[in-house]
Amino acid sequence: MTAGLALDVLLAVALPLVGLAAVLRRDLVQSVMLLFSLGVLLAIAWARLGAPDIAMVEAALGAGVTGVLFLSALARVGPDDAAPRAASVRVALAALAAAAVAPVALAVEALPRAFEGLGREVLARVPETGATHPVTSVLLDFRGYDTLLEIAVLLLAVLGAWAARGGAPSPRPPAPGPILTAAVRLLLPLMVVVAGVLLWVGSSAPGGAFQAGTVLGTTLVLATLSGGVALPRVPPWVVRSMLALGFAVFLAVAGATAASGRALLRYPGAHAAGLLLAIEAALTISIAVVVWALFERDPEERRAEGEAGGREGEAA
Amino acid sequence: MTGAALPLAVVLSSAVPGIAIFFLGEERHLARTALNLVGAVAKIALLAAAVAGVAGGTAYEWRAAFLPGIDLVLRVDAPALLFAVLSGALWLLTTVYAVAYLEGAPHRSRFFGFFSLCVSASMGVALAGNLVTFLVFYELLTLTTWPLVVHRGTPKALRGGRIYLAYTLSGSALLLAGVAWMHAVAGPVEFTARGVIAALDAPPSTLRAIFALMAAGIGVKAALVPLHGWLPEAMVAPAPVSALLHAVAVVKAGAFGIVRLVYDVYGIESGERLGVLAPLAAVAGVTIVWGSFRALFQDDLKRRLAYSTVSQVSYVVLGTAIVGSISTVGGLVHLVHQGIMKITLFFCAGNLAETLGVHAVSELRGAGRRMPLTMAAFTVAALGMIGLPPFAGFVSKWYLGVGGLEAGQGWVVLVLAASSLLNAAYFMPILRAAWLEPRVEPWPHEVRGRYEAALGLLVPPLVTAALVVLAGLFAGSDLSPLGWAKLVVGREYGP
Amino acid sequence: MSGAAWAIGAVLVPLAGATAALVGGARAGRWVGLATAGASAACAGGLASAVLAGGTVRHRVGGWGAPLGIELRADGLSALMLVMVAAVGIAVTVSAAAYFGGAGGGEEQGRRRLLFWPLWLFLWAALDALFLAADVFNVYVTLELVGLSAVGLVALAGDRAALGAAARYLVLALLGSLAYLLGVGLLYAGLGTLDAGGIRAALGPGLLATAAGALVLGGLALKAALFPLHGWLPPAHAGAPAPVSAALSALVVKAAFYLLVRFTREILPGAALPRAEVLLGALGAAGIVWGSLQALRQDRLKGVVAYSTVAQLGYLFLFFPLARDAGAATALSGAGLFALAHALAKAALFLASGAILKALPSDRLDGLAGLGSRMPLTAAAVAVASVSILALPPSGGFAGKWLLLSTAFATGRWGWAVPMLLGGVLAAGYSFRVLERAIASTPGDAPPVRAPLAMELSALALALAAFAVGLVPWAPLRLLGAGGALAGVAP
Amino acid sequence: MTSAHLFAFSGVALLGAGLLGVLAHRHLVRRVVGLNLAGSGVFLVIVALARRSDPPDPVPHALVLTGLVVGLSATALALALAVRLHRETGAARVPEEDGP
Repeated sequence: MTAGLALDVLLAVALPLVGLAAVLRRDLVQSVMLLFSLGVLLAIAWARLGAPDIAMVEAALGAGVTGVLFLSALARVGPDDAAPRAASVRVALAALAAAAVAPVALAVEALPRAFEGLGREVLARVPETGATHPVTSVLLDFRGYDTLLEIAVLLLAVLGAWAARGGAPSPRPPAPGPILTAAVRLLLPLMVVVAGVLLWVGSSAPGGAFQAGTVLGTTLVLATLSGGVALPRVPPWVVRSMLALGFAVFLAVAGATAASGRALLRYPGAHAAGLLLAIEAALTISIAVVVWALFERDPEERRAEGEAGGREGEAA
Repeated sequence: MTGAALPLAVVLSSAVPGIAIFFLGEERHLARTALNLVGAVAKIALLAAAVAGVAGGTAYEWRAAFLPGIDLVLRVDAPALLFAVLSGALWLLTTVYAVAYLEGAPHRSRFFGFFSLCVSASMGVALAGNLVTFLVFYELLTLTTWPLVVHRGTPKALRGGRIYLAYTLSGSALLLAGVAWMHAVAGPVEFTARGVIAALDAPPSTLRAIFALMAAGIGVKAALVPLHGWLPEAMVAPAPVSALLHAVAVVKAGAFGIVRLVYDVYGIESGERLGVLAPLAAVAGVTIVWGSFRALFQDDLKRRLAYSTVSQVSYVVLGTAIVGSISTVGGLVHLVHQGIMKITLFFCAGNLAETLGVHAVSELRGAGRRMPLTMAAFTVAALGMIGLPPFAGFVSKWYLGVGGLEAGQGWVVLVLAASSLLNAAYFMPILRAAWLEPRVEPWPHEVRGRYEAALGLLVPPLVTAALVVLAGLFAGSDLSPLGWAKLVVGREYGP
Repeated sequence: MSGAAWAIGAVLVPLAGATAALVGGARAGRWVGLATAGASAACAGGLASAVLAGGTVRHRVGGWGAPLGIELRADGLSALMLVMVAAVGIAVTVSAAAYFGGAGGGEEQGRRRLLFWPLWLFLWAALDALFLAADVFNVYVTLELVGLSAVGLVALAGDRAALGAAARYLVLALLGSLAYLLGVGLLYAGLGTLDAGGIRAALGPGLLATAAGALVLGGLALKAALFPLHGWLPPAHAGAPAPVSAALSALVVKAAFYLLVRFTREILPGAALPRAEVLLGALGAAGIVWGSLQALRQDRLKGVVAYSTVAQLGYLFLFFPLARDAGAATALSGAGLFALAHALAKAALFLASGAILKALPSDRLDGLAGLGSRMPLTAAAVAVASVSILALPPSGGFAGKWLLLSTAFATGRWGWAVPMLLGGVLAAGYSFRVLERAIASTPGDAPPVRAPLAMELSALALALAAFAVGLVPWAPLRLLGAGGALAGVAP
Repeated sequence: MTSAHLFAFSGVALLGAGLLGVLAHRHLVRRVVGLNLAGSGVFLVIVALARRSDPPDPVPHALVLTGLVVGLSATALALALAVRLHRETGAARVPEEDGP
């Protein structure tokens, strides 16, 4: 217990410090690296706070997707050569930031030390939902509407990224060395299995579509990056359809529930579990494709490339 | 025609043709002219019906829900008709004139479209039954006249338009503030004889402030010194537009607005009690003298006429601001008299420019022999402006002077005398040059082989000049402007 | 169909449309867009009539009900906002169908054709969802939907200015939503509910209310481009493709303002942030002046229109100081009408500039000489819309401004009338700078030019609608008042 | 001091660091780093405060999971913008000056 508390104190102190370091580092690559390590620390913190679901997502993101996103961006953006601001300015800004968050700290301090929230009520009514894991119940049933819209946000990330890329195909990040290639070859099947398990247990234990999807997606990305595994070339509309699949299924369920005269997203008791699993499965695929699409060229780009006779090497 | 439909029809009789004209092709001259004239004639017929009705004591009112607690109200009452009949009649003549004047000019659809809308707006100002309705049409008037002022689209015209807007829209802001404030104090203010203020228990200071805001806002269009700067600048507009601005719509709307404000919002007694009338009268007096004085130094004929307007319109304001029925009669009747006299002058100025290319007073030598009819009309109007009997202007000045004495305000007579001398001083040289001095050099841009101006340009000024004479000779009859003004004043002061 | 069904449709239909447009691709997008626009507008109309008939419409998503579940709520204000989205949305869709339509244009154009429709329909859905949300975390999600789709749309323009603007917009929007999210998190940590009504009931004045309130209002003010946090707006709105600018300037900024109204008037206790309303009002007043002055300095039509938005938003922010105690009802009516009229007029102006950009090489003001005879329909749209922006009677802008003004005088806060009146004069300055170009005589002979009729007509229709609002202001006001526009406030 | 509040304060501090990152830099990627830090700080506050009951309240967990996904989306979009900005302007800077 005391050991636990000691660990908590250590984490609580380390987190802001690592964050500050990430902000202050001159070298952009280093500060991104620090961001990842913060992710790892956070994953531990989530675990300490009894939030294994978040811990898993944090791991999948911080170590996986976000990491690769930042790295591939850095490979194309180049260093931050802006002259550092005068010390006085930086101090002033630091003071400003501190002043901005100080009241929040006060408000937090004022909060009671023990507070139920909705925990008990949620636990009491989980059996009425299609899932047995409370967090999943909240995500897909109590607040399923939020999750539906959240998936739309995820799709928007892809659409926005495609809109932003525009112009000529982006230069690819340098292909990684043979070690990674070999590693990916080994990891690939394993990660697919992991994704499947995560998806399956999601309804009863920590895990679920998002974790599974990100794992699968990261796998796809690594596969493409390493070039060790040639992915089949699919026409753009297939990519877009797979992107939309999860959201479409979720939306269809929503529409059906609403049309059936019941409340929006009120699953019929008997089929609730089945419906949730279907949604989760579809989402897993789409999320994986989303993650992959965030790195891959978008359909227009690929078509242009195809027309250009694949001037730029697609797969090794 | 039922009581509700008539006022609406008066406004629409020019609005509908106006909007239709926008959709006519640029080349559809006949259709356009027909639309214009039909609208103008219809309007006069409607107004005639209204005159008969109102004289017989009928009330015409149209209402529609507008803002919370506020209706749009068009009401035909005696003062409204005074202004409406003037605008309606002069609009018909101005239309005839404009058709002839703009023959072959570009963008005629746009011109006549806004021309008609402009008159609809001033009809709305005339018939407005409450403050908000007045505000609505007052602003529409600003909007619809701007395209006419800048019609030529030259940098000079655009500059004139900018100045016009700078003044009028600043005035709008003040008026809006005044109306909104008044609404907060008194609720929706219906125009009613003897005003609505007496009933209120609002602090006098507030009422004075509101009066100041509204008077200043309206004073811009009435061209009260020092808010008159836009009027000479707006002279860049084509002659028919100048006629419209000075005699039919804008300036008149301002003067009429002052009348409404003093009589039908504040009421003459409350106005006097609050002590807001004396300052207004003072401003009017200053404007009268200053305008005439500035007119002396203008060589550009239209600019001289513009300053003359600045001066003459304030006769109306002066008559309004002096307590006493006689001066009020003088002010109201001058609303009409100034209209017909000034429009005559602008028509003639337009003819001179059109036929001879003459724009400056210094170029007028011998114009009388070259264009006798035009200059005859001009002369009649000019003498009227000076105030010689038996012309219309004499009647106005007579009532104003007597009214001033009746109200124990002797200075009014001095102002009138000074103004009349100045009028003479800036009109007489024109007449002398035109009639007595021989022409030696050729005209700037003479249209050869034409005796006088084109018919369409000639008839309107002759008609209005005739009106100037008739209004003076038959001032005694009940249907004369004077007779009508007495009717109005009778209802305002009444037993 | 019940009111709730219409409400659900207002969210699900555009979502479905967006998905279909994404899968269907560039070729199908236009038709999907037009069909979706019609259906979504129908849902908004159905909802509005339901609210008019039966007052506030509620729906418990998933049948759980607050605090466990999420609720949708449509009162008069929400319904009015949905109608606003629908009216502007249809015009934007029709105009965009022509703007992005046509084959060819190379890869860049193909990309726009592909991406515009899903992005735009997602934005539409997000706005509807936001105006219907009664759960403060659900609001957070809808805010992010709005923000990301808007950024994507701005980026579609693809030129330096637009990309820089998009980046700026994104950073500020994210900062804003983080502040908002933290505020919501604190509220939940203190009260154990995310339902707006629940919070209103449970939250008393105190440190929690103040801190959470400050975070929420600050975040939203950032998104609403309140002066001096407005910097991102003009480049974004001026740089985006014209139909996008119309949607952003007319609708997106209103979303944040709407939430500010909800939080200050409904959710947060009055005592939580005593001076907040005055501060918001003062910054609004500053925005009126600053935005107008900047608009006067622009040399491109879209620049003028974009800065005019900064100024016009200022008027809306005067709502907060005016709406205290006695003024609440009239001020709300005024703000509602003003928001509606501004949305219609501003969208009209941007769609008109879109038409101009299709027909002429650029939208530089000095290139617009003689527009009145070269593009009569578009010039008419600009003129009519400007009248409403100028708030001259009897336009919609006037009706809103009048109600705000009379609130100021009626409650004795006439100081707030000054910026409104000054703003009117300044607005005349920048509007007539544009309008006089339309009448200005052209140096050589400038032949008439053609833009797609759909673009010119959609702009004109919106402009006329903005004007019409001023002729029958009681119609939107009836909707606004239905079922008590705000808890405790019935115009 | 309970661990719940301990981590909550830690989250507030992390938020401050992230805010500084956004304020202090103009390079878009740096600002995104800052936003990620700030986001993590906010999430940490929310989840930490859920720990004040045993078992912890699952609702905030769900909220933060949603928040994480939203954050990922925003990050992806921002980084794509940074890449494009760099290609167009040679620097992934966020412009400061107003006006088009």
